[in-house]
Amino acid sequence: MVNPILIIAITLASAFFIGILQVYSKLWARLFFFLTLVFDFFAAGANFYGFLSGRITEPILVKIGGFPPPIGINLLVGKPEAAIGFLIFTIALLGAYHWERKGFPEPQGKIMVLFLLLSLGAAGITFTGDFFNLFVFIEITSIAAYGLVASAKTEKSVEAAFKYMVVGSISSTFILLSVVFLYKATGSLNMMDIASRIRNISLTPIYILILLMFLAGLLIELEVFPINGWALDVYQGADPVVVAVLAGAVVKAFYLVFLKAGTYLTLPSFFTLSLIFGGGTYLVSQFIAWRQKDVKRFLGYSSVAQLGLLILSAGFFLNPTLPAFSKHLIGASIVLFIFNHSFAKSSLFLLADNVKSSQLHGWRGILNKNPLFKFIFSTSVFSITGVPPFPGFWAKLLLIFAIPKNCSWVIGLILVGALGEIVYYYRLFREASEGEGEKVGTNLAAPLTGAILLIGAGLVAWKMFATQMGIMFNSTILLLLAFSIAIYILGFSRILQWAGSLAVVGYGIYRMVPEMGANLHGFFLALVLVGSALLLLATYPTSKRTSWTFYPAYLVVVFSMAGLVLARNWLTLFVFWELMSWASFVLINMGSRAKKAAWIYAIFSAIGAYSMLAGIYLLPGLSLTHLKVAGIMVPLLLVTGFLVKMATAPLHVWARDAYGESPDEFTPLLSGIISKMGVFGSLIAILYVIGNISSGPSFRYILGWLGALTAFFMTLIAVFQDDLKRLLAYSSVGQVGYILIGLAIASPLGWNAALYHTVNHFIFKGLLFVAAAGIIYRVGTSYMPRMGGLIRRMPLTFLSTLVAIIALAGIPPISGFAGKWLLYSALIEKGWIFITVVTFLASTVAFLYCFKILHSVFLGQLQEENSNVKEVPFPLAIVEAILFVSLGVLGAFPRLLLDPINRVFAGIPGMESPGFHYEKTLGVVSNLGHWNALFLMVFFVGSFLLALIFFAITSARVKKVGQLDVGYSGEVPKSPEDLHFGYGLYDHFRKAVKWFIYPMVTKIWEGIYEWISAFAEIVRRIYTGNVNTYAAYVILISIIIFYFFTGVK
Amino acid sequence: MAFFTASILLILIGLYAVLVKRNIMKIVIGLSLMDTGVNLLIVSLGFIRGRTAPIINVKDLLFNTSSKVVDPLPQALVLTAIVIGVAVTAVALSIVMLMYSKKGTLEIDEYKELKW
Amino acid sequence: MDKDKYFLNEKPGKLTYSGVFKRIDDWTRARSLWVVAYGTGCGAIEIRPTFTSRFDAERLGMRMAGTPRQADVIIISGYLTVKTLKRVIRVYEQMQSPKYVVALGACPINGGMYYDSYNAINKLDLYLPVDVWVTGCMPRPEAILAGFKRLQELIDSGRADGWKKYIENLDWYRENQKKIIKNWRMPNYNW
Amino acid sequence: MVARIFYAFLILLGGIAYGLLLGGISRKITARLQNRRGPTIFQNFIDVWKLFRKKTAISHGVMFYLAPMFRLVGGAGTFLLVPIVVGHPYLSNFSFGGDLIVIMYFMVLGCLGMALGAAESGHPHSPIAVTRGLSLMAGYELPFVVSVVVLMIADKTTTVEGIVRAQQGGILHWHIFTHPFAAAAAFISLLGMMMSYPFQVVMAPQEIPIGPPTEYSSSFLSYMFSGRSVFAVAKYVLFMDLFLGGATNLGWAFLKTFLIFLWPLFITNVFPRFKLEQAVSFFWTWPTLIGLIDLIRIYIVR
Repeated sequence: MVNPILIIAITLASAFFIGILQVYSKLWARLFFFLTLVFDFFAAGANFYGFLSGRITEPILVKIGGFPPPIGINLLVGKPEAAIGFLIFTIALLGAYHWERKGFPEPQGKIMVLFLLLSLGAAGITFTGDFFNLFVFIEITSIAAYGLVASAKTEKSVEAAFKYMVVGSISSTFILLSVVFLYKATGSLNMMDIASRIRNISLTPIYILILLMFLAGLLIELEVFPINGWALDVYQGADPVVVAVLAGAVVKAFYLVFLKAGTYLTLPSFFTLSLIFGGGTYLVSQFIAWRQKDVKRFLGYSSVAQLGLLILSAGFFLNPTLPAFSKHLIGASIVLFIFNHSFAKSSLFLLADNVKSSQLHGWRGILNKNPLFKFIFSTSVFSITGVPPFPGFWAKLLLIFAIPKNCSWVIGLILVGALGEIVYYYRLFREASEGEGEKVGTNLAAPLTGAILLIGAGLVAWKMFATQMGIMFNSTILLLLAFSIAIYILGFSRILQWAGSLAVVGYGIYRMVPEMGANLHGFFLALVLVGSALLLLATYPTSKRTSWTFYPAYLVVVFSMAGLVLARNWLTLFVFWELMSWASFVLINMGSRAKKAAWIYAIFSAIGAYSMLAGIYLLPGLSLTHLKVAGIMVPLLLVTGFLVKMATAPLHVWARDAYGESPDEFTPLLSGIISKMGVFGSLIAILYVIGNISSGPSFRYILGWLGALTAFFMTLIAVFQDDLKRLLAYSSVGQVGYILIGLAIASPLGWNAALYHTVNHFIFKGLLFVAAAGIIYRVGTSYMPRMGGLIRRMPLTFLSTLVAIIALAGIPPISGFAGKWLLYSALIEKGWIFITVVTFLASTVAFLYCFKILHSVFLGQLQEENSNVKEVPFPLAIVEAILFVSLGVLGAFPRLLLDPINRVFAGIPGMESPGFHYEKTLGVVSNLGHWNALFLMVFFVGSFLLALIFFAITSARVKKVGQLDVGYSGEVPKSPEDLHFGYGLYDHFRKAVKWFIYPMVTKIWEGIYEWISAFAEIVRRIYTGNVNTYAAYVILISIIIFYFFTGVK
Repeated sequence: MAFFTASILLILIGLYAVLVKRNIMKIVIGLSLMDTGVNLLIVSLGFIRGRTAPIINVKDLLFNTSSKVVDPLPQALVLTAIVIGVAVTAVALSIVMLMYSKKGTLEIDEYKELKW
Repeated sequence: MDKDKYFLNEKPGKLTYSGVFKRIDDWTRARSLWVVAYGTGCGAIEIRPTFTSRFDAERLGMRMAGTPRQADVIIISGYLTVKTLKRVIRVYEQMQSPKYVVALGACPINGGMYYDSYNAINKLDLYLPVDVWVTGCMPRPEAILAGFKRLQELIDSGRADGWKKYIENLDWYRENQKKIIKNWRMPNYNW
Repeated sequence: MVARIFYAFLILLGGIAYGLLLGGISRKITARLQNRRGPTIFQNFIDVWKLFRKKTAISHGVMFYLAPMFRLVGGAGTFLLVPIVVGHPYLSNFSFGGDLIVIMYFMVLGCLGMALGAAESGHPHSPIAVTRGLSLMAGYELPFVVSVVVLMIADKTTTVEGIVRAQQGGILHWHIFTHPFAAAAAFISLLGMMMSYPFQVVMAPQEIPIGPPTEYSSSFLSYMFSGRSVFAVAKYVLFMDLFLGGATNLGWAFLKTFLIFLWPLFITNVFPRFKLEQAVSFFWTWPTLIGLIDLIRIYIVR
């Protein structure tokens, strides 16, 4: 234990001493400066460790001058104070170290003095147990801060310092006034003493006014909307190190005071105030940052928003009606938030210091040139935006689940704000990863420390809180996730990484075999692991294009999906869901033109995840069993989350570019398996939740319509795509629409159809995307009109694509038909006749793009520039072969898949009988019809071979002619380009359906985005930059607070 | 009460300057005025009519003088507050100097580079 | 243009004509003549009435073919020029055997009224194996139909073997063709 | 089973022959309507034989080579999946292989195969025609599906046998009388299926002379010809089963299919041609709306 007074005193003395020393030797002064900071760091750390390890149990009480508490000035350091103190000096040390590496700013000596004063002031604010002493420390901090902000001596920094000073003076005037009046009213200045005396005092309006004045002063310092203009200016104008310390450390000290004020000065309106100001600040700031072009100011908005969330949490934390467990959760959440924000935001500000321009366009592409920068940046951004397993995620999760159900609108507020946060942070991400940027400064040690601390804290939080929240993790999955990260080490050779990944997935399959197949979870587990293993095989790194982090991220996606389907608890499912979403975001972002797509993907993932989280929050229980819920809200929220991943209209707008532009190696997984997680989720949502609500049937009918409309419109739009992967993307989305219909029917037949189609869609769409990857790799473009005639060069790929297309079109005898047959049977049995018609039409329209793929890519004329392409790489060819053979086998023997599906459903009440049975001649027999797959296969293959043999024997000699030997009105074609019909293949059809393919949903989403950001733009204008106005806001808001909360009516 | 009113008035005058005046120096003066007003208020709070200054020597301690002097604590506080006020004013003025050296004007409207 | 890459550069092989079904084959060939018509100004005009209601060539089993691949007969109606001969040769060679040539009017025979033109082809016989000549300037549809009747008789009796002769004497024909067509910018063999 | 296959083979040959004969008849009738004599009604046999016995043929590649087989097998398969006489040991064909859903999808197989072969030929007309054909299919499929769904819901079965059985017991039980609007929709879409004239956009003689098989010649073409003929018969039989109460013996089958065959034939000879987008729009509006009348009726009555 170190006496806290020592920290303050030594720092103060040292500041004084440095002021003199620097005149003689700058170097010694700096050494002394760092010695002081290191001492502070260790001293504060020792105290904090003492509390953590339990060696210190009682709060440390420092009696200055030996006076016992009510009389003298005391420092009172409990666990929270020690923690914040440690945080302050950690950040200060990091900041100072950053300065040191960068080259200490001039004038060194004065800045060192001010810096020490700032840290000790913040520490004093934290430690003190006396109100007037608090005021003094606030002033020390403020004066040091004014000086430091101005010390950069740029126009912006002095301007910011001046504004800070004016508003800060008003704030300290408030605080001083209220402290003195408090003394007048209670006769004491000691916090604890006042706290005990206040209970005996009747709360007259005047008295409340005094307290409110204190709170108003604090709220100014805590940068609530709209009196935070000064803070934003400081963030924008000051030296980033100063900003990092201010935002990371000093504000946290003020926050602690805010908590203390809430605790000691029992203020009746504290809860309401913190809710209004915290929530308001949080919500507004998350949106007004949308169009901000200056990165530092933009980070400032984010800081302000985070603080708002903290203030909101404080309101709940100090609410006496809160149950103990929730209080515990919120406390933990606050700790995590503070930690998260301090380190992530400081890291970001220090990173910003390394970039020359603070404008958004100045950040363009810098992630691509600076791997370490990228790592730190991603970590910080992920942590702030709440991506698992970083502390920001746990903080948000804990907070949300601690908020009582009668305040559930607060959840909405938090989640909407979080969504706004996603939008602008990933816009920065997008900008920073787009194109080729320039090299940035390498002064990254301090932010790197922050990033590593964040990761560590995330893992610790995971360990500490996951079980408390009821989140259960399968230990094998965790092990496999660890392996996934470890694969990163092999990054010096992509081939090794590939092989290593295969080994890890293989090991995963080996370990997971007992779990597979037996029930719904096991069924999907088998799909995930076996399917991923196959698709992983096809990611064989053919070039250096593959990013170093590709395989780790890929494996994280795979195993988080495995964890997801194994989850027996909604929250576990959610955690893995988020992990999967964000890991796939990382993967999508690797596509060279996918930055915008990744941004949109991030936004929609967040929409889905947050809506799902809100749904889970509203559920009466967390386990995956039948849950009784009232009303339609919960299922709606839950299902929205899953529909986003399935890209069901109208939530599909992310899909086109995310599928189209993500790395070719990854798209098969995205379409083949990740979208199936939405299927899994919807299935369990329908099974456990929607099945139990009174409006369940109509809800499912609407879902069925959504699926049908998705299938129809996506198919229609797919017809007009000229980009191979985008076409497949729309097709994929449309196909998942069929699955949704099957799920929505919720009859045994429907679910059989859905699951059959799930597996089948994985096979053929995985195959198609793998083939597309190979083709794009060989041809160098995904633009179909520039291909053509590739059947001559890639026969195997053509064959497998052909089979996949036949399956996709649902034409017997290939397996795709099974899903169609089951689906239509289920639909007609259910009597959803209009949906049947739409679905049928959709699947007819699908033939159009099926032909387009085959024609534009493989048939027609082989183009000049493609005349030397080769067959796809060997591993891809193997995967293609495996997949297309399995399509054929399933086509002949659908029972191979139907039987396991029946076993899966056997355990579910009401689903025991599959709705069909087998007969020898009729094949699969439902209540309505029958379908003999084996017969059809034998019949087709047999008669085909018969016709072929007959033809080959009897017909004339057939001459294989050249490519341009076509009847062309007697002309000799000059080149393949003259003859190839690739572009505008369906322009005639477009005229017929132009009303249906107007991108209405996209326009609506764009409109929403534009409206919100335009509105935010207007709100942003209140920060006029004029200090008079800022001061006026302060006064105005204070008056409003005083008027509404003093109780004077 | 007169002290009270006067100090409140001083604070309000200062506030007026901060809110309305366009000249940076006048704003700083306004801040100083507010400071002074607050200090005056604090002193007036500790004042009890009919009592003397709380300067106590050993002799007085014997005669229960605590009932004869005004509340000493606000005076002690105000001392600190004055010091702080001076410091703030000093920093403010140096910032104003910096500002002037940058743009050569004291017009507050010229300092709106940071906004939105 | 890379001829070897994009065109089949292989001489057509000789075709034998025998078999059990020879009689039926000839009979059906005679009664199912699918025509691709090469026509210039005056010749093309006579083809239309031949095939429509008034003269109704379809009753003889004839119909127009849209592409040389499916045609049995090519009608050369009217004069040929150096420029168009090239196209006709290519169309003819792209037709599938057995195939027949019907020359219509005076021009293919001896140049007709364009006999002294600088670029009209006077004797079609030198370049393509003509099976039936129909004279006249222009021949009326009745004459055309008579010509086709004659062609049918020839086919039916197995004597219309211009297509065999063409392949057998391809080198000779090609030599003649190349004499006229100086810039032979075609594959060596049209498939 | 062997006997069954043997009879199926015979039936198939009969179907092809009947299809070719109907083709000849249609040429004859068209000619008579145009005041011509026209070819003999056996002209198509002659054509097929001639094409089949051509001495040479060219191929553009594997798909090109296989497509006629696809076409033939697609047509023949559809034909053999539709029962001609329900309950008859042989004339019910292989209807145990699948119900109406299977048939509707199997119908596409031949078209798709031929589309692929045509596309490989590398002739620009082929893909133009194929895309038109597929778009037209998207057009006529909608009214057809509407009416098929009406029948499936009304008879509570998806098998063709079931639908035929539901129409037994008198001429007024035929679906053409019990569900006249659905039948009307289906018969209009039959015009599209048979590519009769207002909807003749695939083999549009004016622009893309013979549509997809531009590069096909000789025996390939004869296969396609046969496949198309038997496919047409399959559709007639299917319509007979769906709307005209099926057949109790071959005689009725011939009569009813012949009647159905006449319907597109007469339409085709008196109409000019739509553009593709007009055809699709037409199918998606009028016949669909007509069919929807019955669909809504079924939905309410059920």
